[in-house]
Amino acid sequence: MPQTYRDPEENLPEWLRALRKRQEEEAAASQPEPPAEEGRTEEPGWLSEIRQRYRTSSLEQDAEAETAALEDTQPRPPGRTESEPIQEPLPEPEEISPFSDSEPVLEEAAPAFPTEEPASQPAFADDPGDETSHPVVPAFSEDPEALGAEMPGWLESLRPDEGFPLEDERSEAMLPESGPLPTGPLADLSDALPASEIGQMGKPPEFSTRLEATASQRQHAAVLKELLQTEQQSAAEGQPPPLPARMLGMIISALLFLAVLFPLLSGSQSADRPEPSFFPEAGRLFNNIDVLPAGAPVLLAFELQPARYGEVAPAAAAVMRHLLDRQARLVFISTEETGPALAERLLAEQFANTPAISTGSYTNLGYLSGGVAALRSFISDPRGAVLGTPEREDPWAAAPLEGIQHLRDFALILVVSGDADTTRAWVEQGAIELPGGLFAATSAQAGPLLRPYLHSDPVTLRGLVSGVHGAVVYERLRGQDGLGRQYWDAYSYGLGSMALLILLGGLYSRLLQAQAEVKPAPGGGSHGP
Amino acid sequence: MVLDLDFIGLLVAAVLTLVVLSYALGDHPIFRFVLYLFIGVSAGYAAAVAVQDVVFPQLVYPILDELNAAPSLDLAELGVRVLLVVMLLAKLSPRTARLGNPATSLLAGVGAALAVGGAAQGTILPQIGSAAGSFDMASFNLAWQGGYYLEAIEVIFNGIVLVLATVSTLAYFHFGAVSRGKQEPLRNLLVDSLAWLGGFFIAIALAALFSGVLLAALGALVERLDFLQRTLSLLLGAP
Amino acid sequence: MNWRVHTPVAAAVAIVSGGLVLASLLIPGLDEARNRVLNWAILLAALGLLLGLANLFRVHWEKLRNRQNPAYSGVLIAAMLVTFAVTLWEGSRAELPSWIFNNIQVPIETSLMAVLAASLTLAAARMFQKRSDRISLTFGIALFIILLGSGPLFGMEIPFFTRTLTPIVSGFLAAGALRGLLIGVALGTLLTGLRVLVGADRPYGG
Amino acid sequence: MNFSAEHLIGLALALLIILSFVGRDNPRRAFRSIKAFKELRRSIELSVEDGSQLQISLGRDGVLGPHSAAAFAGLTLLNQVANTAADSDQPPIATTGDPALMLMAQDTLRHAYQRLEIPEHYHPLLGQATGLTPFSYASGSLAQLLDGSVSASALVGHHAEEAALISTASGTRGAFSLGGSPDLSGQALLFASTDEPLLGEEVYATGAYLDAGPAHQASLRAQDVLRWVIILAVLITAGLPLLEGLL
Repeated sequence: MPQTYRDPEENLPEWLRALRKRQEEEAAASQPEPPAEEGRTEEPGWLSEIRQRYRTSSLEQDAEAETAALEDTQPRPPGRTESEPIQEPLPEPEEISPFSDSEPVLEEAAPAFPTEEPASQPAFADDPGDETSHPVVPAFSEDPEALGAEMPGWLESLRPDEGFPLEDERSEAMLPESGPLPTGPLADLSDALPASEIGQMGKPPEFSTRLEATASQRQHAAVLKELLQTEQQSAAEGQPPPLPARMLGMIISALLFLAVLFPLLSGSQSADRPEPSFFPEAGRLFNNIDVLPAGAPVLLAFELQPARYGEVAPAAAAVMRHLLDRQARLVFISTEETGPALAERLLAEQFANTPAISTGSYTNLGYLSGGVAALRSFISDPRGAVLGTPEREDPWAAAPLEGIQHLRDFALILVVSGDADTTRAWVEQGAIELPGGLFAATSAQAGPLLRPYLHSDPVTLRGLVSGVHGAVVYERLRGQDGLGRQYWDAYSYGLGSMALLILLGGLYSRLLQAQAEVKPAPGGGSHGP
Repeated sequence: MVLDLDFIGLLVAAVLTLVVLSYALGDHPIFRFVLYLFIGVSAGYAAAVAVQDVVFPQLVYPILDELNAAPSLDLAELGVRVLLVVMLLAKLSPRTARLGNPATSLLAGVGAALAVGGAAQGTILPQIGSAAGSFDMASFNLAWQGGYYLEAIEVIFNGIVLVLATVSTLAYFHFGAVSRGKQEPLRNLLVDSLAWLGGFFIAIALAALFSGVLLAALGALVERLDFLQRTLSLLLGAP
Repeated sequence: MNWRVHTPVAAAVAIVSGGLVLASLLIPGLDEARNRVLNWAILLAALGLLLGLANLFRVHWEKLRNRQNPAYSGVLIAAMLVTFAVTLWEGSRAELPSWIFNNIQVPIETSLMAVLAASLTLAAARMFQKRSDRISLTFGIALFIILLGSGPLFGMEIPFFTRTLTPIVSGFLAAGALRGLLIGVALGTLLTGLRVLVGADRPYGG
Repeated sequence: MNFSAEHLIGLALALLIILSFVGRDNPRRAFRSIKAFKELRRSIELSVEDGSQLQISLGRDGVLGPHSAAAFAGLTLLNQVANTAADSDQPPIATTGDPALMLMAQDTLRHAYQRLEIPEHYHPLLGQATGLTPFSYASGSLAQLLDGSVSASALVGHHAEEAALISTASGTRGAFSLGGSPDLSGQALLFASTDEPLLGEEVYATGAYLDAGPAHQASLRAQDVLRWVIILAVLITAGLPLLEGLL
């Protein structure tokens, strides 16, 4: 049986361990002395300084250290360092991108290592195998030379001479057991924690103390916590989170599950249902479908992933049932790999007995790979977009689709989606080609985000049904019961328990927090997900 | 006893559902096992669908057609596609990875262009345009002419709140400030005041969005527990 | 200087292809060229999934070889290869791939989403342990109001919340801020995208 | 005048170019404090010093999705982190659900190692696709967190509800977590479940706040200018019908 909790070192992938080993061997071979003391010839200056900083005590900062710690929440002004005057610029390169950051950065710091590179040979033409011999090839910095050599400005601003809280006499008191750690990564590190906080950190806190801390504690103790966290990680992982926190997680999960299960097991269907008149966006969708002529081609962009299937199915099924009752010709498309399969699943689960479905009188255009790019391509030219099927059939050859040249030739476009983004992508990319806008049946989470589009000018989203709630509204509009009704009571009990649990759980958390503020807490991790 | 594939599938789905839901009570090795199973299955499925729906029709079939002397694409287009694919495959090894940069740069360029176009055309301009409806002037005129002055003022008030929420939210994120040496940088009074107000509106908007995610997850939970309950009923032979 | 020296082809490809696609969105008549470029990108993205598959295989093969939670990595590799082979061979709509999809992938994924109901409830309850600032407090109060009005609680609707207060909070007060957030995110997108299009950002390697 | 997308993009481009040169040496220019970036810096530093591993989660999809720009912001973060921490005991690891983004993350890391003159220490598996779909990507990152091999997570990129699996597990393991996503639903849940959330458009400010270069800072300043242009446009668009109605 594999171990559940392991030491982070132990859990390092083998390739990373091998890398580390190689790194250590090389370091041992080339640097017999500790790097911070000797200063590696290959080590960039900024890294030496970081190492040096954590090994050097400074006695001169208390109040200033606090200020400086706050100061690093902002980037330094563009193109300069606060600590250093602008230095002599390096010679202007012959050709420079207008967006190259070479000027300011080069002004700030001279390269720590030489950047002798071929002046004109394109990297693409270089022998790839030779790439290790080229010292500076930035990934996407604006000026590779400068970035390669300089210490990031924000890091520079934290150097000892600029007031970053360094190790001082408080550090020993803060560290576990008031003594230097004999081994491990914390062996010679320190931190800056105000004396007022020391009492709370007097003994080694548990790994999960972080979440029990107040904002103030967190602000001041962030560094020490990070250090302790790593140091004690393996030990803490072997221990369960504190009982109160574990209990909270378990109680919330158990109560929520029970609240949802109760109406399902009892078969209750008595919960109040929402009044459709309060949801005009659902009414607009209903009205537009209700006037469709028989055989009208309707495009369903089935942008669904399995995670959202269960929740979106009631709303999608309610609208699709209406479409099938109006004898619309359904055409499915999806930019999600799983969209076509989920469309088939919904058809099989809910509409297997409907004549149009059982006889296969619908078209599944399949999956459009390429995200927004593919969508853009499809919207501007549906027929030209790549729509391969394994059988290499031309889906557009079927009689009902013969007349479709443009997207606007569809009588109605419905986006069935689990999130607002895919619906937004359709709305945004189709803003020009679809002046009439489109409709959507989505997850509850997309609802708030799509509302602004319902009122945009020109109107890009004309109607919307979202979540189980939307399904119930639509079913009421149609006077039919469906999945929405089936789930509604459980949903209602789940909603009630969620509101209650958040309120009571929040109060309980505050109580725990208040206790932790009064006396040092042994831990405060959470339990469960 | 003959077990048909559908029935086994139902059992498998029910067991997997139970294992994953049990994670809510705490992590355990069986959950991890299911997690890795899921990663494997979903990766295999996604890659196969992509190959089947895109790579075959866009690349493999045209090459086969070309080899069979029945070209379905012009040679230059096919050549570019093959070249791009070879470049991308060069990314498999660190030694040849740089050869593939043009292929990834094409993706980056196209992605950036679509993002820029979508943001400007699809979001910023329509959302500015939608501000025109902030004040429901039709309702205002109706109320005013009918002597419902309080309602008319309410319409105006609503519009002001709507516009203020948008403006203050935008102002909240204003990044520029004046450096004050060791102290925190300061924004100007107008921006700071608007930003203070914007904080409230942002919190409310985030709460609305968070509730949406909560309700979506609740919907999924209801569906799963309903599925488990129905499966159990089926197994127990209940009607 | 350097981008020209080191990444002339890559940067040029990004700028030209991106510029063309962007221009085609704004200027009519470039549709054909745009669709051609988009199709190349689509092909590359699809092929990328195979590279992703190779990456996953390699990570877990290493783990398997080094007996680092080998059972987990073993099941991942086996599931991945079997699903890939079966789906590719039979087609995604065939019986066996559909069975795997409908009875393994969908239940697990939907259940993970369902688990979020508990974990997000817990996260919301515990948020005040992390932060108790003005925005968090407003968030908590607004969330509670919205939940009370999102439907009937334990079967009973509270009309004051469902019809009055919650629509004001989630529909009216949030609407303006959502518009602001959407515009703000779009602004960030616009500028970040432009940085790539002019070659100032080169996330495609140098 | 009718303000169209061409005008908006042209204005943004012009501002980006002009502000790359104008006013960047003004010592009084700064950006407001954002606590999340401060904590992120600490985490980066500590990963250098204490051997803890920083996981940069770049998101569920990216390059061809509507949120490619956020993925690029995540890559900027990765670049800056790698500049600092590539040489540490446990170098930063990048995870994503988008293979194309994985390739870019690998490129970013590879070049960081080259810059630091330790190209032999680079390994392609430092950039991983932990899954090829959103939830499987989150599951892969979750598994890494549960295994205890990661001590801090920065989620910068397109994340939606699946990110809660990562952020809540981070809380469980006591790992520091920071989150920013262009997906507003994702943002809301990261707000509730991470230690340090990045709100709204702050995710795009990553480069400027981590000193990735003047173009990043110029673009943030351009964003500010455009912000007020848009505010003005909103006020005019909303106010005109009101004035017409009242007059």
